[in-house]
Amino acid sequence: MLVAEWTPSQGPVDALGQATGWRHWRSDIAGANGLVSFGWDWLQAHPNPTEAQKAFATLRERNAPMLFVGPRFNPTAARANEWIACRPGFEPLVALALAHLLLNEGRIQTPAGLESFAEALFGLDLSDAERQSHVPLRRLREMAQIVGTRQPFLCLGGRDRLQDQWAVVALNALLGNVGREPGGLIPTPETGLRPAVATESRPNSIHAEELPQIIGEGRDVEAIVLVDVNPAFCSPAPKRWHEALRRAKHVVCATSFMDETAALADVIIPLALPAERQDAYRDSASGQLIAVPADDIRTSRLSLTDSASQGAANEVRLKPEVSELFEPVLPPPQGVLSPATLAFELARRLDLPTDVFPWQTPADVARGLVVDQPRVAGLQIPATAADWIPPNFSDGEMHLLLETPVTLPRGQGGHLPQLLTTVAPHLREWWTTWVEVNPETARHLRLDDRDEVIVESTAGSIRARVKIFPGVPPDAVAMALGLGHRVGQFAQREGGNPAELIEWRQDEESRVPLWNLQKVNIRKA
Amino acid sequence: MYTNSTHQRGHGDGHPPGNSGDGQAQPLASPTGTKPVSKLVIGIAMLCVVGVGGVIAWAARNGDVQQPVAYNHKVHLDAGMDCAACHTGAREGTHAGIPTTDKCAMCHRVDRPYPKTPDDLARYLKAGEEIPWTQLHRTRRHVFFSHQRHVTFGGIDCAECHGDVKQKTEPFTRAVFPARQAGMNQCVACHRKERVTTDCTACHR
Amino acid sequence: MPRWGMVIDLDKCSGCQACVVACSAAGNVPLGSPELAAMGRLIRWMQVLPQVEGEYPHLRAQMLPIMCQQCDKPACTYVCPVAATYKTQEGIVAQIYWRCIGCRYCVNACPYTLKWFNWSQPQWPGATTEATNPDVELRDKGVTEKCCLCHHRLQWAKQRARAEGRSMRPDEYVPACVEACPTRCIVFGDLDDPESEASRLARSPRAFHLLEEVGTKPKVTYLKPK
Amino acid sequence: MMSHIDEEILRSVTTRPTRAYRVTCIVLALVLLWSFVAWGWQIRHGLGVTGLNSPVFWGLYLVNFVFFIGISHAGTLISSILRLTNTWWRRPFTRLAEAITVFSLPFGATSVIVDLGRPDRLFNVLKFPHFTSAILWDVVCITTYLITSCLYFYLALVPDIAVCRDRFRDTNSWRRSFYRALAVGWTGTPAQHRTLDRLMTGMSIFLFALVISVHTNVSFVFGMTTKPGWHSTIISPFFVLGAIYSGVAAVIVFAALFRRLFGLEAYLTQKHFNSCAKFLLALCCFWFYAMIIEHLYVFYGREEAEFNLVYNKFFGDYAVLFWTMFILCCPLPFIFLAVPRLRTLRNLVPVCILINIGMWLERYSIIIPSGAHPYLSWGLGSYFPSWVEISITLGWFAGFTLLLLLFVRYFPSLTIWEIKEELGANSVTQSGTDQLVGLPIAANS
Repeated sequence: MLVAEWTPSQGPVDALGQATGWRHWRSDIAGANGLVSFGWDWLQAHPNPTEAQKAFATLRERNAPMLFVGPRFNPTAARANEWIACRPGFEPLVALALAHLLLNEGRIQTPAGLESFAEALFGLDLSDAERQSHVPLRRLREMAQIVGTRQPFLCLGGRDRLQDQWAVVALNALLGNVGREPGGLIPTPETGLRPAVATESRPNSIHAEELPQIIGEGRDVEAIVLVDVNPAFCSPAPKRWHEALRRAKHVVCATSFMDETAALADVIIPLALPAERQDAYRDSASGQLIAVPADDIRTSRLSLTDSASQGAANEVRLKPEVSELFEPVLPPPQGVLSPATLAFELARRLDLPTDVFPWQTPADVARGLVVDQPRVAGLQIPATAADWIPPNFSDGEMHLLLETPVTLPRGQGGHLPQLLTTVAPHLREWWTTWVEVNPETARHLRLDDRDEVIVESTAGSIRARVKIFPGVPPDAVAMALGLGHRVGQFAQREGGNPAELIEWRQDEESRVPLWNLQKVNIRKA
Repeated sequence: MYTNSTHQRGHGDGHPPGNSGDGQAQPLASPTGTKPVSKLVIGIAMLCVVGVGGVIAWAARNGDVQQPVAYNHKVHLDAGMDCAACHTGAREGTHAGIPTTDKCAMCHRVDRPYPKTPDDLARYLKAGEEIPWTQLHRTRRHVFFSHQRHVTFGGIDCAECHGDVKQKTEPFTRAVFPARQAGMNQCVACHRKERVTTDCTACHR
Repeated sequence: MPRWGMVIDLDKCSGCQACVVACSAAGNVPLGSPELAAMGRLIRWMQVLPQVEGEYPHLRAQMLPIMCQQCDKPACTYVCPVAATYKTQEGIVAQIYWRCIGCRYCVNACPYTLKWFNWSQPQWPGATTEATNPDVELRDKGVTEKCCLCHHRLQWAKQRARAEGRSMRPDEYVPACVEACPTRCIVFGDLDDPESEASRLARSPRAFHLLEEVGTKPKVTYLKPK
Repeated sequence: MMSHIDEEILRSVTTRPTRAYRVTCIVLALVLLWSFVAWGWQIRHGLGVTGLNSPVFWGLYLVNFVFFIGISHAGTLISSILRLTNTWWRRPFTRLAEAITVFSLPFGATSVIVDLGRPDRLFNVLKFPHFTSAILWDVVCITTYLITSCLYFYLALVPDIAVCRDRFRDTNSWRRSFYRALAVGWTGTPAQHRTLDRLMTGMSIFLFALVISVHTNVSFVFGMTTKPGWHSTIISPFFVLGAIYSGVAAVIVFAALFRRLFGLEAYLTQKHFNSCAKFLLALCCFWFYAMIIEHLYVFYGREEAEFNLVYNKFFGDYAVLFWTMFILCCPLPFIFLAVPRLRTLRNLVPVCILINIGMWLERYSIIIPSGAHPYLSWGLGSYFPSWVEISITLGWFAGFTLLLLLFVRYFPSLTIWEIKEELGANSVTQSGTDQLVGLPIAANS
């Protein structure tokens, strides 16, 4: 039995889960009194953007300081009170150094269960950390000063390698944020599209990104149901998926427009806008629906016409042998069918085990939602968390920093022209794939704004337009994920898809795909 | 376009100026025969005639329509029916609306002698199809007209705009559908008279 | 008679652009295309203007949401030869697209350059027209257009109130951008009512207007970041 | 003696046109036709076919508008003001000057219509007039101006038409009745002359006021916005000055042209051109003065937006344009007009052409840079005219020239009756008018 989850940044195994045994948890940003993010562009990449913006506002009202540690001046950094620029991939080291300072300067006491970690932490050489992370010790002390004087001060981190996660979790643990309400890390009920974690009940759950491999290994998959995700476009080395989707018996794709995945599907079910996904409107605290997905005929029509213009019928394209199977569940021409119900229905008809489906079934809703009890007392942070090893990047001259624009979540939304003009709020860059280059680097490479360049990596090479932007470090370039579609009335543009630059690598511990360890070369086209 | 066409006819009558121009040109013609100029003038005159004729033809083009069912307002209203019974949106809605076939079917049964069901209607009732009425008038898309505002809020009687429907025995045609003649001037005149807003944004979107 | 205006708290704007999208949808703002964008002919009534200063790694940025400033003394209305743009009694600077002759005098007169001109026929391919807002006209080529503070929503609010036989409550009329803003950094209301939140915020010491020196008396007030 | 004057001046009318003349006319007509095609294309596809964008909302069309209205002023000025002050050297120029006025005005006016996004709604201006708009004032002014100057032009033409009528009396060509109709029975009786004089003087006064007001209004279209570079008080006098400057130059060019074409050396003498050139010199100096004032204020004002604009004109993207304009308008003409040795007819013509090019560029450098540099801008800020705009511009110039050429083919290019006056009372007027015009004329220049 497989449980496949699609969240580009999250894996079946996560540090806090291991430390606490929680299956699902969230960071209560709105409740915090201060916030420091280690490389996570949470204003844009938060699974629930609306909630994130609201939290931002409440923090501002409370004059709670927001710090951002990261290489790129992204919207989160731009709106933060302090932006601490650091070397790409070294954010966790900054977190550890900060923890070290906090303990050293006696701003916090070591809580129970963290002694061994604290011991190990003192082994960290600050001047060495300063040299590696490119963050001056002075800045670190200032941070410690801010962080140490406020309670609760929440720390956020990207879901990268497991040891990266451990660094941030440990810092949170030191600050007593684990299980703290409000303003800490809190267990949440198992809701719709929340990620599943390997647990007793689901021993061998996998990350969705592993599916192509598994299928490749000759394991035959009855059906793949993809709801409002576009792996054939928006995953590392997307080509892997094309093969996989060809091999699967049935591919059902519920999508808001005729995207790359839909192009390979047997059945296409038109959705409304991505913003109407169930989880986007779910309050992650209570798990209750804030708003029922709007059955907005106009918007769904808008997305439909897009698929229609791509030669696919509004309703479906079917293999003959499955047509009668799917006929009855097809949505009314202008109706919008809830993805969960739809998938569940399909599963029944294909008599697949229904818990194949990661999202909740109507039955789950009836049963009510189970919350695991926080196990803060027995919180375990291993000493190994303290010795952090720098990631090994792929070869190339420049780091590739991927931005996940809030308007194009998971590579969706590219079919709406209005969204395409609002991709980069801090750049006013429009429509076509661009690559942000530091002015210095541009001068050195003789590049000018809007020049056509070729960005190439070990995985592939794409075309893009130069955008000179002082917010990227001289040794890195930044690109936005979600542009460069090959299909779609509005989405289709010249300029490539940055995901094709990412070679398929996985952290063997957390099993998350490694998006941020890619290096690239750039040259004039 | 009916008003338009009359207007164009006005032009038609006014087309002799072309000839008079011709007349002016006469003295130019010398004993030795017509001079190029007079030829030119005649040519222009002819062009005018053709042009005006064309315009009139074009204006007349979207004249009257043949409705699929010869609906008789008089009979229904005399039977004591209320406008809003069929035009359900007239009071609460933006559009007054045209009744669907099943509305007709509420009284008209093909198998019953009374009320008498005319054949043209019967055909649609049997087939259970909607009657393909031809729309006589559509408010220009930059204008926002709400029946509710006028009928319910303004307490205006339908007849004010739609004429004496009680006497209509045949369906409306473009030519005689009164609302078609209404232009902004009428709107503003009435709004002024009734002292209701004449702010552009109230009606223009 | 209320005087509608809004206050934008730059401290709370997260630059998420929800207002931009909401505005585009509510106002049937032409979809645009990369070609038009490259020619500088993209129309967006509402924009979030980034202001980034400095050099790596010392940068400062501010997100400035801008739309028609709804001036009390609009520079654009005086110069229109056909009174296609004018100020309503409730202070909304409106544009009657059907009357506009496209001379672009008002667009030049606007010191904020926040009026837009349809250089060519706006394209609504396929059934995208069905996705448009029926309460707002689809503009033709050759006319000027602008943010009219979603005045159609005001009309509807009035009509609803009238239908229920009561007077309109000020909170019934909310422009799309204000409604969509998740951080609630845009506050909308009657500036003449001293109790309304908008007028209260407009009196705050952080308040300022764009190009105050031009003397257009905008009804859009900004609050400096703390 | 008088009759041979008629003959000489009427040569252009009586003799069959040369081949060159006919070819030129045809070419010009084709160019004009092509511009109509371009306009049609623009009407079909909207102003998108131009190079305009946000924030450069006004381009070539407005430049042409200002330019054509500008040169139209020379006519009225020379023929009305100089007629009022009874300046002797005006006489051979008046007819051409008025012709230029009458024929350039339509092109000026239509330039605005071409610029409209919705020419089909042009009449909204009359249906819903909004009196605070400078454009509306323009419409009023320019129509008045067009009508009056046409009338004025015609009045001055009547006696000469009579001459033509008499000349064609015994031919049976269509011209005979044509002239007869237009001559409205002018016989040249003293009574008629008195009436004509009274009318002309009256209209001259009126036109004098009108000239000033019209171009002031044209400047209002720009001055009444808050745009940096436009919103200044000097813009109006500067516009009027520039208009007259370019206009007089235009008159000289065409006068010299027709002098050459129809051998009018006897009537358009070096002396006339010389005096006219001196007048031009004065205008050139005034223009320079206004130019300095306009920019000096900005430099000392240090108002940010204004300053950026001027900086851009002087040293930025528009530097080449601006300095070319400046050189063509001031230093270069000044040298050729001020130094008596260089003030020959051979030099005068190219100089005047250059002045007109310069003045056109001046309009360009007033309109486009300001458009590209508003207070706040999120647009491109750059502009290059498209083929449509260029074709229409060329077409308008071609049309203007064509009308002039056709005119002189059917009507005397000089005001015969005034020439006669001059020859009649030359010695008397000269010394008298010198003070009036205030331009000392070397008796033997």
